[in-house]
Amino acid sequence: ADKVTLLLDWFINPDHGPLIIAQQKGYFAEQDLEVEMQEPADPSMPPKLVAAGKADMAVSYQPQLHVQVDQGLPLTRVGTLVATPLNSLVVLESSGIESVKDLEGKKVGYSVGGFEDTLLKAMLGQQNLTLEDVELVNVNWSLSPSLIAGKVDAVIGAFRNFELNQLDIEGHPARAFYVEEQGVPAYDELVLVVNNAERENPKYGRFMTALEKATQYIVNHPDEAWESFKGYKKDLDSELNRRAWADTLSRFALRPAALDEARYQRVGAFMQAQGLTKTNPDVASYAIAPK
Amino acid sequence: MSVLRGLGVAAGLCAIWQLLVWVTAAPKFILPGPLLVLDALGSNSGLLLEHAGVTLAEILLGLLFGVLLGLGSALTLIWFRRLRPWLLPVLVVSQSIPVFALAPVLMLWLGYGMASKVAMATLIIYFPVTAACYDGLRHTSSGWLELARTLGADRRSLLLQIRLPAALPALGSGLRVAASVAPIGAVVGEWVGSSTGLGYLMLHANARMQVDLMFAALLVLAVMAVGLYFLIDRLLKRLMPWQPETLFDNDNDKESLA
Amino acid sequence: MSVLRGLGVAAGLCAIWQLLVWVTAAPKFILPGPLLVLDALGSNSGLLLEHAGVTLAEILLGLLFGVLLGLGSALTLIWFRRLRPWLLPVLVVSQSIPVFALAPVLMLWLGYGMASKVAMATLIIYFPVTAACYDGLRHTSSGWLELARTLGADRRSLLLQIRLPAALPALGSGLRVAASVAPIGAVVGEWVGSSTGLGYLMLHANARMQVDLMFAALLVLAVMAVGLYFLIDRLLKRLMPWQPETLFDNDNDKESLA
Amino acid sequence: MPAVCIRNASLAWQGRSLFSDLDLDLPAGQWTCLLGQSGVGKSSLLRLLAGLTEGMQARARIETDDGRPLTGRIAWMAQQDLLLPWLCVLDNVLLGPRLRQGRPACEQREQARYLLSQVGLSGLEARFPAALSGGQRQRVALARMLMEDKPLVLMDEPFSALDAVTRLRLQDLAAHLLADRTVLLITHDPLEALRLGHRVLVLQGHPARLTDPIVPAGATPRAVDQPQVLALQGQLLRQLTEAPA
Amino acid sequence: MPAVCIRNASLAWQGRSLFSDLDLDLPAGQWTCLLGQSGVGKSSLLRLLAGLTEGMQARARIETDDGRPLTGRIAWMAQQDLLLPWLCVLDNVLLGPRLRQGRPACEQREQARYLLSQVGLSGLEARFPAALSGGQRQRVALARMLMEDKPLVLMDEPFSALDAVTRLRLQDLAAHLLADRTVLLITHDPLEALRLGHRVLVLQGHPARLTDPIVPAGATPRAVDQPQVLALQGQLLRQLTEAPA
Ligand SMILES: Nc1ncnc2c1ncn2[C@@H]1O[C@H](COP(=O)(O)OP(=O)(O)OP(=O)(O)O)[C@@H](O)[C@H]1O
Ligand SMILES: Nc1ncnc2c1ncn2[C@@H]1O[C@H](COP(=O)(O)OP(=O)(O)OP(=O)(O)O)[C@@H](O)[C@H]1O
Ligand SMILES: [Mg+2]
Ligand SMILES: [Mg+2]
Repeated sequence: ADKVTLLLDWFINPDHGPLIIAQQKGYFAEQDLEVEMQEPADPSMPPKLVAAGKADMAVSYQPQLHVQVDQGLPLTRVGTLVATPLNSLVVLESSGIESVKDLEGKKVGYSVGGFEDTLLKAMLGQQNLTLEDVELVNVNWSLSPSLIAGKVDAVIGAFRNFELNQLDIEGHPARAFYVEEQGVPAYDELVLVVNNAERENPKYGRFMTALEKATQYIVNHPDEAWESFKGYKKDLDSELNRRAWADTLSRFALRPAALDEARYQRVGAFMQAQGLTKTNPDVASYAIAPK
Repeated sequence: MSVLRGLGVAAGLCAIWQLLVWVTAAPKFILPGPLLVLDALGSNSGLLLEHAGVTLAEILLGLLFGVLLGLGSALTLIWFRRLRPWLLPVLVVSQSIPVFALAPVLMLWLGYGMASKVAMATLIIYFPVTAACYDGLRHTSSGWLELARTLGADRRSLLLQIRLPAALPALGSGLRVAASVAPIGAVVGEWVGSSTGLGYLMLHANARMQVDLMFAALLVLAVMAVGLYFLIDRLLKRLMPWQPETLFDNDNDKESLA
Repeated sequence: MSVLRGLGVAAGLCAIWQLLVWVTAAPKFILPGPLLVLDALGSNSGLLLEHAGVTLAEILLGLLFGVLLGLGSALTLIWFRRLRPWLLPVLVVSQSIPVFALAPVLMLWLGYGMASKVAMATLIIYFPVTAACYDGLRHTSSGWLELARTLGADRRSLLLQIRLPAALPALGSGLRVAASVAPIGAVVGEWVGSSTGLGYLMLHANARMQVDLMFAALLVLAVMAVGLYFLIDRLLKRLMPWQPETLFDNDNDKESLA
Repeated sequence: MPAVCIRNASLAWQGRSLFSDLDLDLPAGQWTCLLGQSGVGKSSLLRLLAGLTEGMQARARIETDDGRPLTGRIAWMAQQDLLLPWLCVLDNVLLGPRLRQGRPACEQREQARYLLSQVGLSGLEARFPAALSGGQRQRVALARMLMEDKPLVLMDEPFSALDAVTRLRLQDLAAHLLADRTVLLITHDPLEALRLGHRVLVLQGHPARLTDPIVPAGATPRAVDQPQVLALQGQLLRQLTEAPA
Repeated sequence: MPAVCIRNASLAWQGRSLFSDLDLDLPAGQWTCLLGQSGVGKSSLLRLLAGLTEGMQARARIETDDGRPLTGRIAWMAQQDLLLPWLCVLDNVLLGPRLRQGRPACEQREQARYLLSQVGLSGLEARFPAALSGGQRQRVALARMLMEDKPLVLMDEPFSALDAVTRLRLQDLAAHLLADRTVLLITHDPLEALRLGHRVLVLQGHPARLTDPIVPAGATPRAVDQPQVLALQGQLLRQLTEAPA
């Protein structure tokens, strides 16, 4: 069997559903793959390790991929896990913030992903506001708590399938503003990247086949899939995960291998316009649809 | 310290904790009360124990290597005087780099396994131990050294029988500080990358807002650290019979002059 | 230490660094070479300076409070012997909690401003300082204390003129360790929540894969820490004229016996 | 100057008793010299008087003829010099004033300088103790004790590290400066005891007892070649050798 | 046993010269006693001989009649007792063997016990130095030096903290055990010097010079009431007082 060491972007959560199901249901094994998953706590690490050849594959984010490629990391996207943005701007329902415009003069917390201030800038730009009109605070791992505790009025970088549910469970229902509705081009939240040198390796094609099968299973049998998912590891069975699972179902890429070059080009152009990257290279140089 | 007094102190701390919760009216996702945490401790005991084992192993190994390395460096500094003006600044500089900023580099070299966490713990206790050992070894009364020299002591016995015992109190201080910072190293290592250990568990619980579980892990960590500290204190007391006073020795405490 | 030697050491370190890069063939997004980092340093000097100022302020304030608190606690322990068996375990326990596990809680209490970072730095150096002070103050030769008592010394002058000077070497060790861990506290504080400071900058640069900038920030931090360390070393030397040997004093070094 | 009586003194270190039921009188304004074998308990007795009983099991009734307690009225010179390494010689001599009032007054500094010159250490005021010879250290400790103007003076082998000439000079100095004080002086030198003491006692045996005092006639300091002193020296040496080793 | 000649010795502490161009002969197998004012440089001279010149500016030509260097052939007893607080009395006496070979041999332990009993410390073998009196500490240091079986012996006021009786006994002991050694002994007690020394010298003045040796007749240890000794004592005291303070 071909070994694949896969670094996730964060602890295992419903976003990783297809990967877990493929593992649980034996779809990877079917493809003669032996997949080993690692959970890091710092999402910026996995792509670096893959670029350095220390792991085969990493879960990363499309916007970050553009930055990484721009910085010279030899990475190639070979698949998509979550095909829409998850990132969103979240405010408490009780905050009285009805639109992005109301953010003027407010405090916005974010978890440094490298991209959040840009998202906010684009969103504010639609309302003819700039970053100067809000106060940005890095709150790192405390998005929900800082919001509940009233230390910030809004947070950017919250995942719509996760933080919204979390806040609701804590008794603080919240509202999300979706980035792709506020002037940011739609992108793939979670992508799978490999080292450039390995991009042609046929095992990644087989990997995507297994993933596709797993996604189909999830969509067809959401409840059985949940059962299977929560059985993967002891502490996965929680109220939060159950709710997040339901909200994530519709966001998994149905065709993980498929690549929409135009969409990547669009996001690349956006990144360049925002000054996050210097160039917008040819998509084929950093993204392929594996065979 | 008697077990009874230990329990008393623990109970007192819990009371203060509960009071803090009441006074600050901290919501439970920020600071859960002791009862909640004890509850989480009970219902997750298996999980906690499993992760605690890993962390403990990392801490102990880190302590071992850190102390050996620190002692070795201090000895090098003592023995090779010529090297001193060059090595010391290097040491200070190396210390001034926050170890966990280097964590990614360590991960890259040592992988996601235990090695990188042990390395983190080692690095983080390396400097305090080195500094304490070096300071202790350096300040040996010159009379003893001269005497030993006329008695025909070679370097080795000079070190083992004069410098080391004379430095023991200082080494003890260093070791105590080391014991109390080693857990930090291990936990930070786990934060940066791992899938086991109390640090992992804490981060994980924190991300899910299972703050009670996070504090339960913290509690286990604290208990481990305290245990380690007392163990080392005991050990030092054994090693220094001529100096009856260690940190928790109050029964035959010699000084009441102050 | 002469400026020349300092430069020599710096150059040597850069050479080792560069060598490390070559030997491990570490890609530049994990460990950039010194030239790249110096380049980033040059082109971002304004930015770095601005953030460095904030961090420096946090470190200095943290040091100040930490040392005051630590000294105060040590004195309390020395003076109120009855409290000792109860206070000491509390101290050890408090230390064994990784401060930065509490960082999120601190942020939520003290806000994302400077106060929470100062608190972090304070907390992180509190225990080493307390332990060193307490150990130092406790081991005053009993002969001196007795003499002072017959000379009619009150508590205050006993402390200021006998215990403190006698403890200075130990305090010095504690202070040096404190100076080298205080930056860790500030930076971790900034990681957990902030909008300025070198830690913030590092986090940002890391997320954007500007690893050269991250290392440049690291470099600035290291330089600051080294500067602080030497400053304290100088200060201690001033305070202890009867003990000519401080860490970097080699010219009139008294011992060559080992 | 008070007369001091110690009644029923008993003293033990870690359960090993040195003496019990010991009585000692220090007549007012007189010098009492105490001799005795090494390890018999002289220094311990001095500590008991000075109230430094930390670590020992001690019990005694200490009475003064003026009825006031001794606290704060004692100057103690220990067997070790106990110089503070971080203070220069002058400041070590001024330790008492420094401890009591922080900053020594001008005339105290003058007095310290004067005492230093008297003990033969002029010009060494600014040195640290580490740069002194053994006898020089002892002389600094002596000067420090002489700075204290206390009615009861306890000295533990104050001249043991000094050469014969310096020793004689400093004996004269001490006898002069402490002429009207109640003094208890421990020494191993019979001649010194007979030269300086109004009463000379020997502590000996196990449990230790005090011999009957030898009371040389005449004003102190006596000349050592007086026939009386030489005769008493013989008696004293006999007393000293009497006790079983 | 070697005879030792020091030629052209000069010595300074921090630029303050104590002596220069000093010559000293230590005849083989004889005891040389050195007296001199406190602070004149006796201990420093001893250190120079022992090769402990750290911190001082010292220069000297040291010659032995057997041509071999002195390194490793010296036993040194310092003015301070230098007991290690973490070793019990017995282990302190065994420090030499411990340092050289790690574990003292059985007969060395026996020897140490024997020496301790000779210096009157039987039963105190297991104590830590902190629980000893001043004289007891000095006796442990003496026993430690006597453990060393070295041809050249340097002693710096070895009996200064002892009572007259113990002092005489230990003088006899040392004279007996070190009868055939080349010994340099510093003392402040003229009688002690005349009792033990084959040659008695005084170091005095600034820069310090050595007087011509006094050479008492007869075997050591001499009885102190010999008329010759008493006569020489007068001469010695005159020499000691001659030097300006
Ligand atoms: N470590 C030192 N640094 C500077 N000066 C010193 C040091 N040790 C001794 N001296 C000085 O050198 C001189 C000689 O000292 P030394 O100890 O040799 O005297 P000594 O003859 O042994 O006196 P004593 O009889 O008091 O022991 C003294 O004036 C002393 O102040
Ligand atoms: N801190 C201590 N702990 C235990 N025993 C002690 C302590 N100090 C002294 N002793 C013991 O008490 C006895 C008397 O000691 P002390 O110092 O009073 O003797 P001393 O008569 O002054 O002798 P010296 O002439 O040698 O100074 C000694 O046998 C000694 O071993
Ligand atoms: Mg005594
Ligand atoms: Mg001397």
